Amino acid sequence: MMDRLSVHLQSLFKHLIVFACVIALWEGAAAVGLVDVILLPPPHAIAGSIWDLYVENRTIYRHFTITFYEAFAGFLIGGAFGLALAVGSSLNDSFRRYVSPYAIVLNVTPGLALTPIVIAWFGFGYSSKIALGAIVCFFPIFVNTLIALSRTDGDTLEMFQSMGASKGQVFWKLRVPAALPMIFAGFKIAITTALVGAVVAEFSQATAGIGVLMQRLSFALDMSGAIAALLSMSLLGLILFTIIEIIDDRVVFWRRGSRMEAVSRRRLARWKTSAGSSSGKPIGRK
Amino acid sequence: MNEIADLTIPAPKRSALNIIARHLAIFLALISAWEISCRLEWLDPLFFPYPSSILEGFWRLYITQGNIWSHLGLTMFAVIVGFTAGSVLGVGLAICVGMSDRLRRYLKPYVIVLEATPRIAIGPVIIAAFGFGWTSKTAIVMLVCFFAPFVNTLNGMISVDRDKVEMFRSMGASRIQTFSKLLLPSALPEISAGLRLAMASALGGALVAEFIASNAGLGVLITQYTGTLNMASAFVCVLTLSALGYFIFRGMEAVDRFIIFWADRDRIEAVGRKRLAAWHSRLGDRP
Amino acid sequence: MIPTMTVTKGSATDGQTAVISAQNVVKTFANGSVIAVDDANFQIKPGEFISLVGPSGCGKSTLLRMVAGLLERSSGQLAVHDRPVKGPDPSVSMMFQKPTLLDWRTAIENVLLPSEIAGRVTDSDRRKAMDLLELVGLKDFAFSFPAQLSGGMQQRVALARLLQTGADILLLDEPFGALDEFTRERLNVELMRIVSEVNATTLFVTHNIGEAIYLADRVFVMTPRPGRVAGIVEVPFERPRPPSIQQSPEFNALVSQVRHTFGENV
Amino acid sequence: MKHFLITSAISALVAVGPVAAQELTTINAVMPKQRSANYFPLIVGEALGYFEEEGLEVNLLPSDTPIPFVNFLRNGQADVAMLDPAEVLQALAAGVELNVIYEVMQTAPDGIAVSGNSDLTDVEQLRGQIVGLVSDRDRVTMQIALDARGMTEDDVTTVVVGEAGPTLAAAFRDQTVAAIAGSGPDWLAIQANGIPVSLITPAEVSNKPGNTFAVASGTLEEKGDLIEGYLRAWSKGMYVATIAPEVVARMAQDAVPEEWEDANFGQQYLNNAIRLNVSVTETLGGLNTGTWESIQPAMQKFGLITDMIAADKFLAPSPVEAANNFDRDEIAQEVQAWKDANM
Repeated sequence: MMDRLSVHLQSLFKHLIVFACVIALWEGAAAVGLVDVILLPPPHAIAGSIWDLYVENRTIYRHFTITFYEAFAGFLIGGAFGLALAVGSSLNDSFRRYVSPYAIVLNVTPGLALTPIVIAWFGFGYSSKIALGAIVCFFPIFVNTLIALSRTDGDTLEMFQSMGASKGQVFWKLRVPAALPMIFAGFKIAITTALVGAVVAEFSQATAGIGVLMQRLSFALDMSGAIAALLSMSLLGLILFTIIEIIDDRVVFWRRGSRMEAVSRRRLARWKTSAGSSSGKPIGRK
Repeated sequence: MNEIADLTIPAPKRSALNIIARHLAIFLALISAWEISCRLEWLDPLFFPYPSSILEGFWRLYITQGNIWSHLGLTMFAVIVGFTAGSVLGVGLAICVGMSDRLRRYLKPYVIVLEATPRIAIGPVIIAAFGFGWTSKTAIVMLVCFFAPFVNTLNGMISVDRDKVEMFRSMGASRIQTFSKLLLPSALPEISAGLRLAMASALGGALVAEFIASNAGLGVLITQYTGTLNMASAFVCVLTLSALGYFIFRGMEAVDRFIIFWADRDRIEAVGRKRLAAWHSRLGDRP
Repeated sequence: MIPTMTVTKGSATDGQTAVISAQNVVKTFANGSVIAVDDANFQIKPGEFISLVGPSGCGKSTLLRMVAGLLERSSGQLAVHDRPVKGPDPSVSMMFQKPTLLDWRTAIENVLLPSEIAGRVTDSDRRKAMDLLELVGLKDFAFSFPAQLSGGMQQRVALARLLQTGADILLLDEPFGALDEFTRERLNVELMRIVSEVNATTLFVTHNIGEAIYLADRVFVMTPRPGRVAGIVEVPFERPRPPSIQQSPEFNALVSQVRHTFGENV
Repeated sequence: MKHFLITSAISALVAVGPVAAQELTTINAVMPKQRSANYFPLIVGEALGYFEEEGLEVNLLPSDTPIPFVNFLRNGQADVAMLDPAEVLQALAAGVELNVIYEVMQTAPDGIAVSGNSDLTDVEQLRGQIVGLVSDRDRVTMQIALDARGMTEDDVTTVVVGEAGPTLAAAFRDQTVAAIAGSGPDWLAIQANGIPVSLITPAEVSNKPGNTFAVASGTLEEKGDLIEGYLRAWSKGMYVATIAPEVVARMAQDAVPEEWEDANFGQQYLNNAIRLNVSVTETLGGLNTGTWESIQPAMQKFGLITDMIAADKFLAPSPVEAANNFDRDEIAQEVQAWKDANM
């Protein structure tokens, strides 16, 4: 265990060195006047703005939660549609044949071009941001789920059929669990896309949110504040990404060794309590 | 990470003509529903022009006025150049990173952070750096198209079957041989999925660049038309983008099926026969 | 605790120089906490067929991978053709349990892979590859892709690829483990025929005692925790050996001797 | 398909790359929208070759980016920028040295607008209502107007309506918001579309400068004659609208067909643009020094600027005189000649 820790420390150390050099170079360039300070503010100015946003006048939190709420709700709704359509398409070929072209068209049509219409339909509030988030994040989930569901391993399928499993049993006991890893891969792409959708909607029409904050700051010529807002967007993206990663780790436990052991121990314990003392008896004894 | 294999469906029992007929039927039903709801004022004319007026718009923009062609050419020029540059960079970098574990472990956190950042927010900064016009538009498209190929290629190279890598080592294969004969071909499905993803976002990227700062392109036309409440023509531009995107997407799917022939049941026999013939022409001995 | 080498007739020490020799070879994993191979000592003569048999975890695959140069030994000397093993060696060629064929290449192109890796592919290489496919009975499938071949046929292509290198030391890591009994028996017969034709030294890893004895001149019996060569059993039968020999009393005696060697050390 | 792509790509390149007939210096001008009837002086100036006479070629840089135009002045990508008063004062407050050289839309100050058939006539009635903002930047306009009636932002609920044409038009038509704070150009298309819009900006605050042309300080010294030439050609274009609007309409149809797909919309749109663009002062583009100082207290109150900035520190009157010395009759003859040739 010790050496893994030291490896982490080492790589962290390397990252810090590179980071320090970049910061020093950037500060130097700004001080020397190589860089137009108003356009590309030096790191200490950005740090100052971050301090203002997060600690001093704490403006960021309201916008942060609003954009988080918009992106996550968009992801959930987009995800629900994506899953539903993918399940429908995997169960019935003609449904898939007539749905997939429209899904592709929706995916290739840039979300930005749809913004006016979405805002017209869903109004000025959060719902239009959620809607745009849902539209842009629908496709990755739909495609991944559809392919994952239809790529079930032939032999296992035959084994299920040999046991007389119904289409529903095959679906829930085999297709869905086997598809989970790829579905979550789709979720990971979709969550960041949903954030982009929400921010795009905020840029064109919103009263609050990180996108609006960034616009407001850059219009007040506070470029370091605008960059601080941009970094907050990345932070928000990271948080959303990690949420999905954590859920992924818990749901698809059979991918990681230590998770698998934990689950098997728990199931063993559950088996012992429920099955009384009969565990471990050889079958053939009777 | 994710694989967009093609969405085509196994050969249908019904004839192809029959399928097209059904597609058309559904399409016409949708359009007429739209037309009727417009006529009955269910849809707000400000936002939803009559399909018939969109049709007129197509005729006007493409034929009578013909002003859409130059804008379309410009946008597609930026999309294609940006897409090519972005994906070549993405795939190239992924190959270098994939070949050295140390580099991959080092770059991993930055990739995740950059991927989580909504890249369109970086658009204005690029405009400030590259200025107006053609370069910054292509730069934004390139930035948007970089990620999917990079991540997919990297995943494709990493998830190669360990035993095959060991078999190559046991034959004393050099790094380049292992790469060209094993890593690259087995990563191809992932790479082509990444390219398709990139193309879908390339159109969006070009539009963002044109909305933010450009004096020509479909994005500019769309802002001009929506600005003057001429939604019919705006829809013509948007639908042009969607149609182009759709056909390019389908085209890339076909190319994917052609290159990755070993995943396709009937393609595999054809290729086998071709190579048998080539073998005989070379060695000329009996089959 | 470590048994002395049971010196038996025909061991390498009588005259010919060993083609593979190991002294006190040890292999540990997870910085010493797991001993995969503990103090292996053996000498293998050119042309000998050695099989390594034992349950999983007895270090037989690890030992094989060390001879192939894929795994570094923790300590001890291991030499092939009197050269200490430092990495993959052109005169050593290895085959795995999974066929590890390249899906995008036809059978013949898979067989040609080693020649490609080693350098330019000549027409004679191509003729050799076609002959090898004929040798393993797959001439008519030379241009089929792996997806079109059964598991057994894929293993036979892998076998042909193994021989394409022209290496005189063949290492096979449970090559037929995943196959059914009938296909495995047929492939064993063919393997023996091919090995004697090519006159190669062979190390064959298996967990099937019958297969180990039937194929080998000497059987290394290995025990787990830690992985050790518990004993070496001589197989005196003449070659070629008909499959029916597996029902003979001498064969069963050898089987019990292997089990005995194995039982003694658990 | 391949053939089509190549030809359009090449033609696009040619159209974009300005073919320099003789030695014309390019002047980069950044403005909120692309070529439009709203900038008809530019269209007229190019049609009659006024910019060419000045040895100029205008490269219009349309930008709807959160990055303020001032930055493009600073990093040299733009020589001239169209800024509204708030942007000018904010830039000065942030330490950017600017010169305002021309008031291009004197009658398009920002203000509060309501739907034509709404019964609201005064900002006082907005108490407790929903007020829309065209964009976040118009919040100050609303604050100042409310303040003139002793109200603050908390007395109303504010919603950003967005600049996209349809959403703004629907807000007016359906009166989803009681009133909207924005500026002249925002209502242009809506009125032209037959949706009535009327202004209820309080008189005390409605008198303020409209959009301006500004340059980074120092530009006047380096490129003084270039800038004056640009303003002179622009003023000539503006003047033509006062004597021959129908000629301007014809020129606009050629230059911006997109806006004339519905003929009477195009005409109505141009009429509004002319009302917005033609200067009320005798000298075209004259700088109204008084209003530049009278609007600052309110802006200070709402945190847009910290302290007062003397008008003469940033106003530069000299280019306006140069812009106005051209022969009016000569223009009239040229317009007539163009008219005979093209209409």
